Amino acid sequence: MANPIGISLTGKAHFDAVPLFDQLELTLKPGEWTCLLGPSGIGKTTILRLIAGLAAGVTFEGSIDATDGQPLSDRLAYMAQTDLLMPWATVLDNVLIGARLRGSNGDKDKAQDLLAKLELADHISKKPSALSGGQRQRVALARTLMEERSIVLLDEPFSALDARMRSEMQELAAEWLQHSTILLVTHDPAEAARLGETIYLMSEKGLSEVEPPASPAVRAVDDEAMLACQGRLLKQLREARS
Amino acid sequence: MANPIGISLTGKAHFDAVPLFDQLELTLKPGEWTCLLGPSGIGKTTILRLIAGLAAGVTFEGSIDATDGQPLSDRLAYMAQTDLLMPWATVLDNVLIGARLRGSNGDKDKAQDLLAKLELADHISKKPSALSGGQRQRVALARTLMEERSIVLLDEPFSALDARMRSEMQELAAEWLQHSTILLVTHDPAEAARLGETIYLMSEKGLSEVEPPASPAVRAVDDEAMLACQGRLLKQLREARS
Amino acid sequence: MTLSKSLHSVLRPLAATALILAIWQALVSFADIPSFILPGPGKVINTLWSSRELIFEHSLITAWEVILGLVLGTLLGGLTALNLATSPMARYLIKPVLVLTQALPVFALAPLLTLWLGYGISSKILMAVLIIYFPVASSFFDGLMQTPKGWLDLAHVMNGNAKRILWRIRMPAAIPSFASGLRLAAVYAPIGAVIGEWVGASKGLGYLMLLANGRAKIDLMFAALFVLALLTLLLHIGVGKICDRLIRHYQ
Amino acid sequence: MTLSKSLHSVLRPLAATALILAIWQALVSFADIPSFILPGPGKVINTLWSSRELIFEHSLITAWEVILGLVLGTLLGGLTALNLATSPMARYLIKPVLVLTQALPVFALAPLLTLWLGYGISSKILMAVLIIYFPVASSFFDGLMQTPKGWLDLAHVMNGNAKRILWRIRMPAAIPSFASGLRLAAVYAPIGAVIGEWVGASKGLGYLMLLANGRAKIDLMFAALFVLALLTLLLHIGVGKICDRLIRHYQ
Amino acid sequence: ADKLSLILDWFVNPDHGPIIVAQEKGYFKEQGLEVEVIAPADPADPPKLAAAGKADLAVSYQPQLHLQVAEGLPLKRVGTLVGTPLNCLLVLEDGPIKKISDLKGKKVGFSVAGVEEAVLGTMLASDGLKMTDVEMVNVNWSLSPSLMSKQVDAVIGAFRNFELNQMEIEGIAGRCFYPEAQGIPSYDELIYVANPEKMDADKIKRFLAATEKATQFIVNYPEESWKIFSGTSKELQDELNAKAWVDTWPRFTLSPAALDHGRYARYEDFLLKSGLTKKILPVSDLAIDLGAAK
Ligand SMILES: Nc1ncnc2c1ncn2[C@@H]1O[C@H](COP(=O)(O)OP(=O)(O)OP(=O)(O)O)[C@@H](O)[C@H]1O
Ligand SMILES: Nc1ncnc2c1ncn2[C@@H]1O[C@H](COP(=O)(O)OP(=O)(O)OP(=O)(O)O)[C@@H](O)[C@H]1O
Ligand SMILES: [Mg+2]
Ligand SMILES: [Mg+2]
Repeated sequence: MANPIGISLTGKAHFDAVPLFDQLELTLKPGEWTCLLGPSGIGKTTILRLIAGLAAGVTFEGSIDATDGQPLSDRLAYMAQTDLLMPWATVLDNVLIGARLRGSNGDKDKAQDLLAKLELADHISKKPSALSGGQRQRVALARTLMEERSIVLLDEPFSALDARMRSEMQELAAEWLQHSTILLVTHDPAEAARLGETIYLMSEKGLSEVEPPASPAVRAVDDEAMLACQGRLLKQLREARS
Repeated sequence: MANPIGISLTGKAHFDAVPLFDQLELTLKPGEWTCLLGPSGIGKTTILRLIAGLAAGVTFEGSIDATDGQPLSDRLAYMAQTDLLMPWATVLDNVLIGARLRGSNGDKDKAQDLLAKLELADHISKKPSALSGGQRQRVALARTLMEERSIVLLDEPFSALDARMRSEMQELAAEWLQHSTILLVTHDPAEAARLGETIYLMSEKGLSEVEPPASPAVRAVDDEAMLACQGRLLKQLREARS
Repeated sequence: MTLSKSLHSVLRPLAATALILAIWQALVSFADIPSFILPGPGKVINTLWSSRELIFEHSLITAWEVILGLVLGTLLGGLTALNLATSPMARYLIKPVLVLTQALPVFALAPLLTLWLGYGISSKILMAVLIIYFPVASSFFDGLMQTPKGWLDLAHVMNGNAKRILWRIRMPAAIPSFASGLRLAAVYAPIGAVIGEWVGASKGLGYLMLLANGRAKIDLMFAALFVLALLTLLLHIGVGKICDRLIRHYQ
Repeated sequence: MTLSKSLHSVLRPLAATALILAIWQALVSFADIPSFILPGPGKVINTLWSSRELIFEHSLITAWEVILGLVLGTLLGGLTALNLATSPMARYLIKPVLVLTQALPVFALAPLLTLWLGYGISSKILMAVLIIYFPVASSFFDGLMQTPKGWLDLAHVMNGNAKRILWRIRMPAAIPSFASGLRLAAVYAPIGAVIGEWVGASKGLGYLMLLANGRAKIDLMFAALFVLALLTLLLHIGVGKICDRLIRHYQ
Repeated sequence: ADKLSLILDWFVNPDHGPIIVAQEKGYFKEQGLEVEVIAPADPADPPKLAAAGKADLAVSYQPQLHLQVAEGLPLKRVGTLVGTPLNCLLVLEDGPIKKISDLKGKKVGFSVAGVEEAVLGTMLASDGLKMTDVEMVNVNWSLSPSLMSKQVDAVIGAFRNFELNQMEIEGIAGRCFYPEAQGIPSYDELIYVANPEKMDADKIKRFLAATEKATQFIVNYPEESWKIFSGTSKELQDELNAKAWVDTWPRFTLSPAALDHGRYARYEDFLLKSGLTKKILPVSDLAIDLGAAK
């Protein structure tokens, strides 16, 4: 992977006549975790899709640039809010689909390793229909991690996981993506407080930056600064109506 | 709605050669919230589907009975882990689908009321494809609540919602379902601690009952007993490997 | 519709027609095909012009049969599929009979049809309908039998009754399959009408073609064929548009 | 397969055949149809038995053409759909030409085909293939154009190349549509082969039927038709089973 | 041996007696010919394919030949197979049509073939009717069934050696009005045609010689000939073909190569009068006597 890239997005967006968000500015610092927190329906997914070059239906007036001025495509990985697994392919094939679509065979050993770390070792040759909701989400996560891209966009990647699994997966992702620039969309203040090096709170009024905990990410599950930050976020979130 | 009904499930289940859970016993007390907590992939959804009479693929040896000895069908409502909205129908039509499938027109005013309470008033005539993930989940919840059945099975109904919305929706559901018997599957200890009148923890070793907080459900977000219970659950959950 | 879009929808059939004419001319010029087997486009267009009234008159009849056949066939096909989808008994017994109707060559059916219906328009329409309805019925039926399981589970828990589940869930979910069948049917409709005319007719493009073929007027036959082809293309494009809209509406 | 299941799969075509015979007999008995238009099943089965060698010999030829036509037609249809799905240019220009092939009546094509291919089996197979491939191509193409958007988005972000997206995502996702087309094609295959035989043949059920119909025995024609119908039914059931398995495999 | 390909007008039937018998008795071989006989499904195809050089010879009909040559097909009659008309206007024996004028206001079925409307028009005129006095219906594939089931009152285009027998077998007697008796010039029903530029006259002469010999054999031994003919294929062994054979063999031309110029000139005249052609062609454009030409 090359040097990490930063991204800045400025602009406003609307659906036909309905405005979605007014002029805002969002910056992803190179090689860091940026968390985007906000109430349901505020436009988090839309922002992610705009960066990924996917948003259809929405009209965006503004610009999305990488710090190195190069185009973003082929340096992105994107994990959507739904798992988007292919029902006809095994778990392993689903995880390797990116490489396969680009014409290589993909690194099977690495994928198996990763799946084992995601506690899916027993399910490697199952079809997605024989997986539980949380297992499907982890397969989608594995697929995204296998891409090894410099910019990784994650849309609520841990929402279907239980507390233990969630914190383990957060640690795993942080380790795996050390050299990437990450935008994490989440509705969980604890998650933002634990992983965020920059934290944005999106509300009807726009985007506001929240001071992240002083301690370095990934914070321990009982880190004091983190718990304080989580409390702050929770309070602000309660106030932000969508 | 008639008098609330209790349900008891005893038995074991396996997929072809792979055992899922060994002999266990789960009781839903009439008119109460029972929470089923457990790590991802342990079998929570499967139990729910067994009660709903849906589980395919799994072989269940045992029995599922209502306390009044009557069959369960036509007294159940079920909210699955995925939203299962019909893309061709508006939000309102999606919410009324149950009534429509049974041959009546459905109570439009009530549905609109409910949707407003779920903060979806602006989206009533949208198609699901124009909704955010959390909005879709709330529509699915509304559809389930509109069924007004004596037994309600909820599979992670709040997983895509932010903290504020989640606690509001929990309160709304509790109020709406006062007279129903509810089984809530969740991976969130806070949720179980807040709503549960009976709390089951499912782990590889089987089902264990956890003492619910002494205070009556729905507990306040800062209820002491609840926070203590949440801590206990979190700890047990961390220990329970799937 | 924007200007470029409407321009586009005019250009498309034009480009296709041009290509077809080019292939045709190339065949005639380079493959050394005598003109009494395949006359060149120039000659045919000439005949088309000089016999325009005759051809137009017969085309109207065929066009009318096509439209009637397509509408009736689609309706009948749709109803058939709905019936088969709801009743296992019907699947068991009636489906094979429907399959059979597709195995019968015209000349086996023709005497029977005319015996019952006479030589009027009804025997032609019936013949056309017989050809058109099957793709609709078959595709739509396949779609109805493949409703995503989750929705059926939901409907089951909701104690939906079978008819309403069909109407509210299985049918809308099968719209793409229905559209696929309809698209096919649109292509078969004109030849269906022509075959209907072979059952016994004194009007229509099919009659004109047979007549021209018998009288060794190959130019006239190909001129009629050209009109039939044009009719088929237009119908294909038109029905395609309707289907696209239908699918977009049902996502 | 359990006993009851295998019993079931034997009973099904039997029940259907019985129903068809019953309808047939009822038609003859009550609708007052003269036997030179529709002979009763008894008479036909008699002829079937007395001419069994003749019919069997011709059936073998037709069965062979059906299988060859179905395999080639499915391949050709599949490839056509894949091509159309990847290239907007092909959609723009080639699709209309394919649609056209379905608008051409046999008698217009027959002289051309025999001019090029002679009176051997190839002109017959080509004619059959022409009829069979279109439902496959059309349905499969429709399926390929309706890949769920989410997967395409994913593939786009992954910088997949178009060919591999087709192969790994659009194709598997279109399997139900492909199966639907194949099911239709299986029903058309026997009549396709019969029509192919009209291009000029001295063997096969189509030849036998035309011959019998023209100036000889209606009984023989219906006996041949009966065999053709049976062939169609068997093929329909067989291909249906394959399709079900295919869909189950691709969910 | 020289190869010669022949496309029949239709599937093999008793009309093709001399060809099959010549083949079976080895007369072609005697002439140093190896004849490939091809049966098409559509009678309109063979002349086209012969004109295109896809076959050396085709069996066709004289009335069709006039139209085809007028439309520019490079074709000429080189020999005759059946030298009398076979076509007739067929009605039910005990039906209401006793004479042609009874057809006023009735339905007449026809199988689209080209000249039949003209033939019918002339026949009607011979009894004082006009074309507009009857309703013409194209019954395509079912001439005698449509008549027997009384869908139409008469059909034109039936072959007297077949349809009459077919109806007899079904137990419904039919009756023919003969065109040549109602003002239509007599003509050769079945002829051999070839592309005059591409044909090999010598091979064709030898072919005609072989069929001439076969015809003489048939006339001498009609029953044995039937056995030879029907022995070639199971499809031919039935009552209808046996009856048709009896009605057909006397109609085979005894001198297939001979050309009656007058017949072709008269028919050309008839077609012009009926409006089916626009100008008279010389007989030399239509037919050739290979024996006379060098
Ligand atoms: N095609 C559309 N037309 C109109 N409005 C749309 C359309 N698509 C999305 N929206 C609206 O845009 C808003 C933002 O959607 P988005 O998916 O970005 O929300 P989100 O912040 O990701 O929410 P969640 O946390 O629930 O996933 C929502 O209110 C949604 O209803
Ligand atoms: N058809 C099947 N064949 C084999 N195993 C299956 C099949 N379906 C589900 N399973 C397995 O059964 C287990 C239980 O699945 P279930 O969906 O009940 O889990 P869950 O507790 O709801 O998990 P989650 O919290 O992730 O939704 C999982 O490990 C899953 O892999
Ligand atoms: Mg979202
Ligand atoms: Mg689950």
